[in-house]
Amino acid sequence: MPTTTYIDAISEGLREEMRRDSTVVCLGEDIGVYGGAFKVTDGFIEEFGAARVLDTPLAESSIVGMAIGMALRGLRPVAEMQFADFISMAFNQLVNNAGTLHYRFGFKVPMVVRCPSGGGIHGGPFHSTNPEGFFFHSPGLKIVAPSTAYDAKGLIKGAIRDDNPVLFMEHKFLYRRVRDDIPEGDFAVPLGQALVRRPGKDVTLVGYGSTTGMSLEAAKILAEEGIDAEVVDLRTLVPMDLETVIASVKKTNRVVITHEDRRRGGIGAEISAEISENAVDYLDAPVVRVAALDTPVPFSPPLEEYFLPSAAKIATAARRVARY
Amino acid sequence: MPTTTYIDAISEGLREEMRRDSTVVCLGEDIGVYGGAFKVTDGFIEEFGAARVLDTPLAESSIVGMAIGMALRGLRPVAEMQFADFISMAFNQLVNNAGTLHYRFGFKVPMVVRCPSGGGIHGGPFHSTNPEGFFFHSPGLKIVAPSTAYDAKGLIKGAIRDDNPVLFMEHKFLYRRVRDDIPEGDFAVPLGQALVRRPGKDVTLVGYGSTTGMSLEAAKILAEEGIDAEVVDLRTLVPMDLETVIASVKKTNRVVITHEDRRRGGIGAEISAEISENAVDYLDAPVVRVAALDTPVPFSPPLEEYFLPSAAKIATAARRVARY
Amino acid sequence: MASTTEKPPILDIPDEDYGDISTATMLDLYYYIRLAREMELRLINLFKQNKVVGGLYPGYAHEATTVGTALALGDDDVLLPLHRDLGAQLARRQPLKYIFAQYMGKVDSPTRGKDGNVHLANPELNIVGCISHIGAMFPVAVGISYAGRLLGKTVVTMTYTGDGGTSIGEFHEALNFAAVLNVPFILVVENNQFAYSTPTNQQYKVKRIADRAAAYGIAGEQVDGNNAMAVYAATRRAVERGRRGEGPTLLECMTMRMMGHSVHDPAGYVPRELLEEWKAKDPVARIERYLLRKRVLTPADVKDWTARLQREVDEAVEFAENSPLPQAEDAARGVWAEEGPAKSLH
Amino acid sequence: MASTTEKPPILDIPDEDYGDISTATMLDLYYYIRLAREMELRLINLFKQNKVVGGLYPGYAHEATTVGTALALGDDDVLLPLHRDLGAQLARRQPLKYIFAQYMGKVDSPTRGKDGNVHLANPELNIVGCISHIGAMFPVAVGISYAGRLLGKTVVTMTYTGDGGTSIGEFHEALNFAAVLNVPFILVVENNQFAYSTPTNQQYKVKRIADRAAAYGIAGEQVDGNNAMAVYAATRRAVERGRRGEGPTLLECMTMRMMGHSVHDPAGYVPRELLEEWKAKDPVARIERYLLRKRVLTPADVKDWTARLQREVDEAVEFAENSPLPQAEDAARGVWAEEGPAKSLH
Ligand SMILES: Cc1ncc(C[n+]2csc(CCOP(=O)(O)OP(=O)(O)O)c2C)c(N)n1
Ligand SMILES: Cc1ncc(C[n+]2csc(CCOP(=O)(O)OP(=O)(O)O)c2C)c(N)n1
Ligand SMILES: [Mg+2]
Ligand SMILES: [Mg+2]
Repeated sequence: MPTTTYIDAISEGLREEMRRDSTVVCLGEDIGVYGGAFKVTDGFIEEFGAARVLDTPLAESSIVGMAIGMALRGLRPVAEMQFADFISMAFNQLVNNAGTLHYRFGFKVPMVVRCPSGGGIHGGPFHSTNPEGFFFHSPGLKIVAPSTAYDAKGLIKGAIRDDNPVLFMEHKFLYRRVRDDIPEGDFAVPLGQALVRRPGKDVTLVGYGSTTGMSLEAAKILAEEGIDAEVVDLRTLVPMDLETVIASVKKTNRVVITHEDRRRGGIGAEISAEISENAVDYLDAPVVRVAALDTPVPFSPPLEEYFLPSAAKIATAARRVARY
Repeated sequence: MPTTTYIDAISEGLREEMRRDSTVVCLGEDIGVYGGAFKVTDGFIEEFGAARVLDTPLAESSIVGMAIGMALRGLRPVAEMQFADFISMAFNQLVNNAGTLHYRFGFKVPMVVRCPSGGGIHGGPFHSTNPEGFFFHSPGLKIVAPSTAYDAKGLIKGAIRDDNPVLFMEHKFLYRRVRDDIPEGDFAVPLGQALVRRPGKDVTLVGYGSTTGMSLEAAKILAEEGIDAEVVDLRTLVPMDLETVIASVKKTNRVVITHEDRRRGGIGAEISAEISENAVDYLDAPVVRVAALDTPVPFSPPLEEYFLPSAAKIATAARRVARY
Repeated sequence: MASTTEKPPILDIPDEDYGDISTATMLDLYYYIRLAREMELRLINLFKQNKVVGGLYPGYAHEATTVGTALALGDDDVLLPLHRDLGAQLARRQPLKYIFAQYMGKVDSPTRGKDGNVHLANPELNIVGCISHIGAMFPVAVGISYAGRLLGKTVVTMTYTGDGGTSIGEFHEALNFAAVLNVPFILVVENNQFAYSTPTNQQYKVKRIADRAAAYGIAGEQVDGNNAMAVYAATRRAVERGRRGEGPTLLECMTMRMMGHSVHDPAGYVPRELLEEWKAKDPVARIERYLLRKRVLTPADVKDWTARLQREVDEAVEFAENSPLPQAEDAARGVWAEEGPAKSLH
Repeated sequence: MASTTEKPPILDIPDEDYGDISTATMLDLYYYIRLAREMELRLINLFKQNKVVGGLYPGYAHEATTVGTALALGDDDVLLPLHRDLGAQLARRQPLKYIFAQYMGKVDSPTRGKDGNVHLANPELNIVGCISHIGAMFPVAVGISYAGRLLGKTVVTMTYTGDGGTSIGEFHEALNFAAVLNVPFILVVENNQFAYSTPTNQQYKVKRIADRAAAYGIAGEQVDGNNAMAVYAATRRAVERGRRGEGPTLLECMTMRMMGHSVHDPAGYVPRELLEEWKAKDPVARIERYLLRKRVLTPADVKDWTARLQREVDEAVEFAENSPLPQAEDAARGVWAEEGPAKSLH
């Protein structure tokens, strides 16, 4: 069994960056003495001290605001949202402040906001959301969403080294369920590159984060039925590697777009629109999306299951498209 | 010349609702004694008193939070954002509180948030935005965006009478540039109904708010070139009348989607995705979007003009599609 | 009142003047405090049996504060409890069975399984459930009180925050709005000395949170949050101020979180001595000793009550266990008021 | 210090002890205050000529506050001015020509036409421009100071708010963060008695905003904001406190908005008498009379200065008028740091 979990990969990447570069600094609620609600920064305060692993009062807008200030003055802050859901408190700071400072004044704002996100853990409406869709619509914010432990490590490093504000969507359901053997030594995954996780010729399944694993599972089911699915993992959502997506669609002529974030106005809509604008003549079937319902994330297990995408739902959509 | 401006239509609609129903109450910054930054509530405090036309301290999150409380306790509050841009301060209250109270607890939350929005007035990055794309992605919030004075009056009334939280996007550029002859007597435009503003057979131009007028202008230009454009005005963005849109696309087989909000992850992406999922076989050309750039709204006139959609840009897109 | 942390520990409720508190009220305090305690302990048990869905944030040892505050409200007043305030829900007569059903994600909870644990409302009882985002309910409470004024009714609203939650901007905004509008709004600070793992000296540098009332020109009071009589009396004063048109109150109740932030949290960061000091001040034992001393209760009563409470809890758990899980498709329904029921406070 | 509204109007800068303020500093105060005044008047003129793009929010009669505070900072300190603080920008040596170019949307402004009016930064001068959303810069300023500490440097940061802006949650959050972290952060409240049309009694019920400092356990001071000497002295005290490691200061400068909120606003809601009372306290006339009285200036100097200032303003306006508008396509560039320049504070 591979040795490094997705969550440990984030910890390792973060720790290595803090060792490598003394301007990398963490801040957030309960990240110091406690090591974070999910223990991503466990042991950090002992190694790096309380000034670089800063336990803040409870106020996300000011955590992000402080991070902006730190970034302006020569640091590379990594702010933790205890749950991704609470980033809504910092919406204004991110959208209007962090995202515009370079365009308006030429400042670089090298900061990362870590967002433990996603459902499947019965966290209810406010501990389960995927807020990337909101920020995707906003200029000046990069967004990454790893689906593997390797990418979790490589992308946290890539995000920290980037000179722009980056939202790092780490999926709670994957934390301890996804593992990789991670090579020794320093590596960073560059932002903005999608990856074909499984080549195939009949239908493209494009997603990110939690739906990449679901798509690979769906591809297995589909293979047994004679449908050869290509799985594209976006990895970075802004800037998006549309070339890889569109190349795949031009090859398979059929596409299912997936994400765990809600459907209406989600990132899937943009991908679909880009395909329709740039590859409509290659399409042999409707462009179909599999995403969460347009409701709050319900709490009770049967409701949440109905709400969320799944391998089975992706397979169903792929069948519809493949047999169209 | 028609007599009632878009902005006066909003005032009239609001005033009539306050007369009709004593539970309708306005609140916001400088709406009372001053009558609002744009004078929409001019004279209201004299007619309805300071308790029903409430000048609040400067804090949008609490203005919206208060409105939620008022709505829960039997009023129909209409909160004014001084500029739509400042709704970012109330993002959490709207997305997580107002939008979920019915789903979770069965409460009705009859409230309206008025958002003077849009560019073209050289307001710069923070007095020119169209924030509807952010809220479009969120469950439980209705959104309306009138393009005519008639609709401005009818939709503010429809919004006030609705039992859900409604964001009312009133476009500042249209305030005094758009006029209608408005019939006497009470009327409300029901939420959720799009309108074909101009029938045509060659290409559908679908938009809302400021791009409806641009599309009608583009249609005129196109008509001279022998292209017969159908103009669909969405009027309500959530819930969206996709039937009307798709019926039009099935007729014309070509579509240009327009909005003044930014392109990436905007409402146009969702419309495009719905068309691709439900009418792909009817498409004879790529689905094209005309929207603002994915940047902050720049201040200087040549930059802002380049940033914004226009009748000319819509006509160019329509030609591309029509001649595909 | 003096901070309890400054004085030597008071192991019993002192014989101070709590104003005119009836025997019936004292018994209500006792009943709901004990019920809250029994319920919490059972919830923890159910959690260990994997019958609780999601997290569990015990309000254990906060019962004097949660019950003492909520009992001081009238029926037309509105309660907006936070994540450690199941005691307040009970005092407001939220049926115990609903609470267990809610924690198990069952269809017979007021949210029909759509929301979990403490996010519990009850429109009929004028209870509004919180969202998780701390601070969000403060201005909502102000709006409810203000609506009361426009509708010709004095509606006192009461909501809660922990010590940590006072750092959020809406603490300031809402207190300031309430002060300017002079509405009957009570913000109860349950100061249990930690925000998750963060001690108060890393949260604020002011001595008492209650002193922040001066920054708004409103009434502020600090009270021993483990003394149910004192909490009730202070809340009643606040309610009466509100009814007299004297505006909002910031009421700080000093207590101690005796368990982890959630059941998952072993809370190794809390000094042992602190826990021992506060164990001696347990609110359940204190009200019981007080009522025995005052002969409001006899030892025999206590025994009867214990049996009765056990029965109530057993019945409620049985109800919850027998309640079905919701239908999966129900997830897609209920976003819009048109779908019903479209309830209001009253 | 006492509120200026409580005392009979002080028509001149009193002969109090302002500490050790050098003649050079007094002349700097005078120069930048007058420059700010001349600039504002010219901007209003240009606005009437339709040469100003967008809105104009005069800082007229706020010059003693904006200049007096900003001049007390060192070069390594960081300034984050708000919408009435062009005086602070000037005192920080933001070139006048950039300000005019900015207001005209020209390419030779530091934002190259991308942002407008007061949203002006200058990384070389350690100036961060604000966003319009009031409150947003407060925690940013705290973060800059905190970064200084980690980098082994004391970086005092100073930002501003009006009286109205103190109602925003981040006022509370940032002061609390700064208090807990004990960073050298100065929040200047320009209390000009109105937030747009809203008078202070509809914004807050506390007597002085400076008293809110007590709610954070930090230093607070109220000062006559039209007395440049007093403002400068108080700010220097705050800066020194910060450098000594004594944390943040809330500094309230009492002044009066003598024009409308913006040039569009006739401000009929402001009582006439209030304007007359404050007209007598005009900050420019007061510093001038003070320096004449102290023989730091002679009447002949004043005349020379007037000519010099006119020349400076004329040259800056000429620069701005001659600067081209930006290239339309530039709108699409510059969102990402990769596109350059990617500057930092230092
Ligand atoms: C805005 C926001 N940020 C973070 C959280 C996560 N969180 C839940 S409870 C808690 C600690 C709260 O501490 P306190 O206010 O003292 O209440 P206590 O739990 O001690 O009763 C945190 C950080 C949250 N619910 N809301
Ligand atoms: C969050 C936010 N809400 C509303 C506004 C619109 N606005 C700009 S200035 C202003 C009044 C500010 O008053 P005050 O803080 O007293 O400053 P002054 O203008 O008097 O200097 C308002 C409401 C804003 N800029 N930001
Ligand atoms: Mg606490
Ligand atoms: Mg003011």
